[in-house]
Amino acid sequence: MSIPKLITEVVRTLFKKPVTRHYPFEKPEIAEGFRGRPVLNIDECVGCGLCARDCPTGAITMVFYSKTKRRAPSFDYSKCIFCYQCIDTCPWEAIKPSKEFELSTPDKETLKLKIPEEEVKPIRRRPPKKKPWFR
Amino acid sequence: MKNKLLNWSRMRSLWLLHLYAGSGCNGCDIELLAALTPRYDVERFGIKLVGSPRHADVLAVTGGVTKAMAERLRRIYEQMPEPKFVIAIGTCAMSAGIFSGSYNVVGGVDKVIPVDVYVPGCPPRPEAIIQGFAILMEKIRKGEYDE
Amino acid sequence: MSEEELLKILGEWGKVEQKEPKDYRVYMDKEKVPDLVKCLIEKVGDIRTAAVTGMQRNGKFIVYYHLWIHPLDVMVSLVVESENDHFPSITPIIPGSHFHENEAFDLLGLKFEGHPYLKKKLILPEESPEDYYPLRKEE
Amino acid sequence: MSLLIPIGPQHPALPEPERFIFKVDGEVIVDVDVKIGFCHRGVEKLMTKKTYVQNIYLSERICGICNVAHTTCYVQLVEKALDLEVPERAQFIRVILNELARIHSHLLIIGITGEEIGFETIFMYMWRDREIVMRMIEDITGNRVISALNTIGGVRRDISEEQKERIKKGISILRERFKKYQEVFTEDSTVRRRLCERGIISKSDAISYGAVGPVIRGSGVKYDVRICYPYQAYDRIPFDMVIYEEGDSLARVLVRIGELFTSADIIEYALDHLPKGDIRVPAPRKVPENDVISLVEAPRGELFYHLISNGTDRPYRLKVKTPTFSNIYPIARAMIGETIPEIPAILVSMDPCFSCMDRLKFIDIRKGKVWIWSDRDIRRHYKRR
Repeated sequence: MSIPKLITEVVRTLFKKPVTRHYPFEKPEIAEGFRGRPVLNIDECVGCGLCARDCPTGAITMVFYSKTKRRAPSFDYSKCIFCYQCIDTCPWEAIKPSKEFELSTPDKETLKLKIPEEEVKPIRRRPPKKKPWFR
Repeated sequence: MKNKLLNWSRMRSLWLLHLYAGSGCNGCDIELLAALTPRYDVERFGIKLVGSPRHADVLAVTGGVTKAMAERLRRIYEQMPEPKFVIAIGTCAMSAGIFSGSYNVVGGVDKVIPVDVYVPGCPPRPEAIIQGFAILMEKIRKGEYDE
Repeated sequence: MSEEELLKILGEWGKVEQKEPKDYRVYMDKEKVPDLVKCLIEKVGDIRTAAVTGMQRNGKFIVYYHLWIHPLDVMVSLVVESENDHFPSITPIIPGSHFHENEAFDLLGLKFEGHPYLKKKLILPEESPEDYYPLRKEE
Repeated sequence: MSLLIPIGPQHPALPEPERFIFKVDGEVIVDVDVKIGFCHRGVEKLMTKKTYVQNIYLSERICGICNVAHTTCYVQLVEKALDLEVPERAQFIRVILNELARIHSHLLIIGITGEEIGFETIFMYMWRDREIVMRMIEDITGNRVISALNTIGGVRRDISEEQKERIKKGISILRERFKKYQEVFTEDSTVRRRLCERGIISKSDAISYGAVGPVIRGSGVKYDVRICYPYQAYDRIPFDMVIYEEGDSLARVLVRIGELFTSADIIEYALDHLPKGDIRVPAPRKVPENDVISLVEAPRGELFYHLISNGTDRPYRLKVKTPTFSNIYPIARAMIGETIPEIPAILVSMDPCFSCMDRLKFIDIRKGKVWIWSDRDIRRHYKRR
């Protein structure tokens, strides 16, 4: 590049807004459909176990609740790769997307999410909301 | 008082050593690199990339640990001067993620060396990485570490 | 040279099957592979090795040499089957096959005869045992 | 007298490990020995243990930078084996995403090329502009790097009208920037001096050594999977192959810059001609016995998948051949006869992606963009001889 061009480039850059985003002090720009933490809505869940079957990393395991005599998925976010295959698979739409991405923690155990016994209700039988993509 | 001053100065100048620990795609690495380039610019917090473990305060590990790597990772960790911190970036570094179960993979970084902060995400956004550093800095400010 | 003429040449060496447009499989004897490749280079032109797939099936070893023939822009896969793990190498004819064959040797233990620098531990870590072939099926 | 110089496993150009052993005579390299495989993760074995649905996400993580090419190749392979017709709209969306990923990957590597030749400003500029592409990818897929958009039978998300407008706006900004970069790489004398006539690969060598992608096109061979073996919607989109005859490092960089423009054209054309309709069809979980290959033009070159299925829901054998695996040999040959300081620039002109190549990673104590002259390694090598 020639010198006059360089000088114009430098001068123009001086008056531009900085490109740096001051993240913790500024709100981050997150796209509408960002794939954050998948969240389970236990009231919708029927405990079929399809999500656990399709999860590529084994982040979802089915846990048996003896009080209500049913199974419910438990999420381990330390294994989750945020691929949303579980949301894609769930015919009852019980797993919901979220935009939550600030999950950093000093303790890995806090990322293991098991639904507590008292929140688990017996299964309400009803037809699935959508047809499965994989037969 | 002296401790407080020491912690404060330590917190404001974390020197970073970026390492691959074996298995993983390079997604986390390019996101960590993106955190260092103009848009996110972690140098605002005094975080700087260095080339040698002997100069580093923080070891940023991406990817799960493979069998061949475990010993080398431990050796690098031992070469770092005290106090030292480890930050595991990405799901692979936490639990080997999708590569767990492979014949060549040991598992997450915490199977080999102690980890201070975990950053989940596959790959984590640069913002999530910055938040991980913020947690680490908070930890140092409070003096919650061994000398 | 047209595609029909290429098929004619290939037909002399083994059974030809068309999978897709510009994608052919040739089922043939393993001993003839280097001769066929030499013949193709002479008659058609430069060849690039796209990949070498090795696999084990029903106790037999199968190797696919995927070759891309430059002047015709056609992908030809030579399929050879063998009871033992010895196969002819095409590296002396096409130098670019070096890594592809070496990878198959490292992971599956296929011995490519005539390969000038076949070496173990090209891909596997140096600490792994000598006769360890991760892609072999346990039977 | 010749001296052995081991470089790596922390290799000189990118922060990814590879080991080159150079035999030098004074300053000139006379022989190169490569030890690859520091990134071997055993993906091919792992693929046979997981189901076809799970393997989409595994193939995506073979390489983070070319993840779109990997999933496109994988789902295309399974669709071929299933004999499944994908909706038109899904094919166009795949093309758009593939080209966005190509822009992001090319910007990344051109930036690193700039850094390797000592032009750090261009590196920072490139990475600043890369954020625009990352933003667009995040907009349509939901993640900055790993897209997870492709699935067997179509794509998982649609492109809305607003997103279309945003992509078009971003592309027009980027096109202006591309022009500036083209100017830098064609006119700047420093760049020319470091890249011109370095690491020459002749046309016939490029074919017989097995080069792919920008490396083979930089040597004047007309081979681009998008044109030679059209996949998805590429046969309905007009565009030209970028070819340079010189075969040196600069030609390879200029091929990439030229492809930035064609990618921008392809995206605009595909957005204008985006057909209406479904984006996805249901797919069976089990794949009948079949034997198929699938080719995709990844940013780095031809990506090759070969599937042998046996009627179950898991592959029997899945072979992955990545572009860097093909390119490492021609580049190693091209270094012979060059001097030591040119090594990083030539290596980077190939766009090495070792994560792609070996599927296993490895590190050493020595990290960063320094290159290594370890006495211990030299001594060890002398002992062995």
